[in-house]
Amino acid sequence: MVARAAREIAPGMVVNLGIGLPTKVVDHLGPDFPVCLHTENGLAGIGPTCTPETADRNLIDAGGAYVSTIPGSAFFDSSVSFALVRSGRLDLTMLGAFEVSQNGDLANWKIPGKFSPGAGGGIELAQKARRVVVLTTHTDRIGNPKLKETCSLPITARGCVARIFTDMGVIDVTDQGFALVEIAEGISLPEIIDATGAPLALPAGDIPTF
Amino acid sequence: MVARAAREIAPGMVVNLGIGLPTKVVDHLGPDFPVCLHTENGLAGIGPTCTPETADRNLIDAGGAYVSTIPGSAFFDSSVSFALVRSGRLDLTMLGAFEVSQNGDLANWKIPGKFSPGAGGGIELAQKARRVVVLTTHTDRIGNPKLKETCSLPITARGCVARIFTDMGVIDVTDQGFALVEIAEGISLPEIIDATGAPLALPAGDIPTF
Amino acid sequence: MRLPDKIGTLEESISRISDGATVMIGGFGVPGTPFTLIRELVQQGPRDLTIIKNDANETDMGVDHLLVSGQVKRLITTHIGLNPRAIAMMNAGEIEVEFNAQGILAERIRAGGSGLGGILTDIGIDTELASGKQRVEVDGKSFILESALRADVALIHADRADPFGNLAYAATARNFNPLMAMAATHVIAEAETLVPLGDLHADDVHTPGPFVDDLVGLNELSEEYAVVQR
Amino acid sequence: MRLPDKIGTLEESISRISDGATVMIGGFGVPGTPFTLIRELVQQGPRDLTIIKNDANETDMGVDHLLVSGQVKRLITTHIGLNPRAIAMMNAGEIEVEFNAQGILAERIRAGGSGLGGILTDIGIDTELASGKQRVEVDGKSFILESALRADVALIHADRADPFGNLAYAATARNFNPLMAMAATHVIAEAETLVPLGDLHADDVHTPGPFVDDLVGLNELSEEYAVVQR
Repeated sequence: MVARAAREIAPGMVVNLGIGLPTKVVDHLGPDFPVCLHTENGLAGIGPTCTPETADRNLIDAGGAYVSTIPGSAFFDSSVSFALVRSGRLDLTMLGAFEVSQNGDLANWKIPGKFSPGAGGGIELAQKARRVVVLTTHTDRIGNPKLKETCSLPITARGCVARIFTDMGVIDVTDQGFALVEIAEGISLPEIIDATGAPLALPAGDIPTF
Repeated sequence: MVARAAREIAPGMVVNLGIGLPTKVVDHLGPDFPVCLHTENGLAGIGPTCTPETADRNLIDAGGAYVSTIPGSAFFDSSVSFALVRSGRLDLTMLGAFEVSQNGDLANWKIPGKFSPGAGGGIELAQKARRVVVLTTHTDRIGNPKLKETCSLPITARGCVARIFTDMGVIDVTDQGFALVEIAEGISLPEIIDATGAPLALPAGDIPTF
Repeated sequence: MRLPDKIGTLEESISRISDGATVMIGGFGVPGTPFTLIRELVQQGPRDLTIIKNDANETDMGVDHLLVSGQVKRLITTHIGLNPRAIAMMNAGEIEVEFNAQGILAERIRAGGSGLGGILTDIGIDTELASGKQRVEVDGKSFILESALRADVALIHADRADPFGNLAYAATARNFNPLMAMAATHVIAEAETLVPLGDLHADDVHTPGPFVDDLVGLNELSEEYAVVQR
Repeated sequence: MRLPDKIGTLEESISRISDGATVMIGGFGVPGTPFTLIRELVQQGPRDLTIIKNDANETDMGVDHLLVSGQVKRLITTHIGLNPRAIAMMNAGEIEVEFNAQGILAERIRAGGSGLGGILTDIGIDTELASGKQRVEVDGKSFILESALRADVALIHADRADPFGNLAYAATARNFNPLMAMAATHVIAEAETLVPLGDLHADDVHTPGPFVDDLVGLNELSEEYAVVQR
């Protein structure tokens, strides 16, 4: 799933990979792949993650991981960092999700009464990146679908999600709702349809696997 | 008049001297006088003016004069430069004037049909410097008063002027209108009263000269 | 002419903060958090503070000390997920917490520091963060009016500073510091290194000296500044 | 991973500007004005342009060439007092001129570059610059709503640039350049010196590379860039 998601990144893009995922997705890009990774705490051009020994105490990503620079990296303040996001300079963001609705609404910042640490930079990433893709398990811990007709949790941004990568498949959000693009090896069509909380359109012909 | 105006600058101030006047006022400050001169095109800490031979082609003040830096000077963009002005960090500005009204309105940017090059940074300086003083001739070229009951020209900012330095005297703008503070050597009281287009309150006792 | 000198003492600088004050504190996580200034603020103990900071740091670090000491009435922030105490105190009603989208907190502070009356944005317009906020129509499109934020005092952490208060930040320790350094009536900066006037190149200054009121040099860096071991 | 390369040619970069385009041009007087990009814009000749620039340069320099060639329909600016041709064309109705307070022009551009819907200010509220503009009340105080400005293309002059488009400006040649470099759909920067990736220190970059689309190195500087002899 992470390897498949990495193929979403086209050469030349500016990408924000959300908390946790960067290192994993990045591992699937070649050393010469032209891309600029952005982190909203003020860096364009994230380099490899550091060990505690090699860490610079002043150099973290938005998730608090110690990262490094590469030739051509630039630091900037928080206003410039989000100016970049809001003005359309962020080509792609990959975010986690609690729920995604069939019209692309994303809920990933709050579970009333349980989880309300604040949205951080998540709303701006979801609302303003030119393309928003979600990486998530297909269902929650107790097996309930995360892909739903409508979100029951507070929304992060409406209609923002273009594509969802899960452990079961790759699903696009279209004007007609969820559409299966690829299916994970070992997953059957009935299984993914059953685990999806809204209608799932199927492609014509064979369904590619990943 | 310029020498007298220079005494308006207190140690530690951040000061913007408007177009043309800086070098002259600055000549009256000692080499060890602690002050920061600001120019709105993006420099705090203006140093001495340059000759064509010593000029740096990238280093001008807002009037286009080639200036220099001093130890501790800083460059910044136009948004930061005016952020400094509007947020109250500019202690003093000295501006020219076409007219000043007795309630402190300043007109110095436009003469309809004759002179309308745009206001540049003048409105923000007049409206937001913590203290605005005006340096001007007491009358215009044909002898009409520049200090008036009300301005006839388009206003730059209302009620902004605190003090006026002219070739005839130093005049404060008070809640009761113009008040003479000092008179230039060689000028008589009737002369300055006659050249002022609004009532001029006189100080109790002797009038200091400069 | 020479540029004025602003080097002061830690105690005297922080003594300007009184009960009920609004205090901006730089930093995003550890980088850029002025731990020494915060420690002194705990030491001096003014109460009922409104704290404006991106986050609430972590347990036993920075803002957490102000929470322990009960000095915080209200916290204006973006994310407090790494401080369980902050979340518990919020849930127990012991502190008020106002959440902002991160870039909008940055813009509100920048607006305050730029003498603006507010900004218009559509960020969060689908969320509860927009509730109760004034709407303004521009060319038929609806925006949220976000007010400008200013503080009585800003506490800033810089990497290098000269005596006039020109500041330079290191790496991602920049974050909210240059914005807050513009947005307070009184700006206090701690600097890891004080350098002579002229040592910071005029092109490389991040916060120009006119914004800074008090400057405190750090003789040594406490454990809080170090790499966090997880 | 490596950072993408954006070095292009002068001709191809400017060919993106079509009739009727809105073009931001950096510079305050001579410093920071991209004279080479402007020359090419005159060469290629698109018409009915809306130009956004602090000033109109001086006779025979920069924007003045665009006025001579009749390519300018509208000029959004702060002060054109050093260009008699601009004033004459304005008075003759040959170009429309919109004046802004200088810092407000900067903020409107910055707002466009920051994805904001507009800003609230009281600057110019006593002047004709405020006439016709929407008023917004905040806490009982009246502000002018100033709209955000964006452009199709921004023409930027940098001192140094690396291939990714990280830019650094020299002295007062910074002025509007970093703001405009954020506020256009397509950003073209000319640089006096192209340096290898990594030569600009990450802390000292003024415009981060993600904002820049096309980069043009200057082999030599024409007379226009030199100290003006008065």
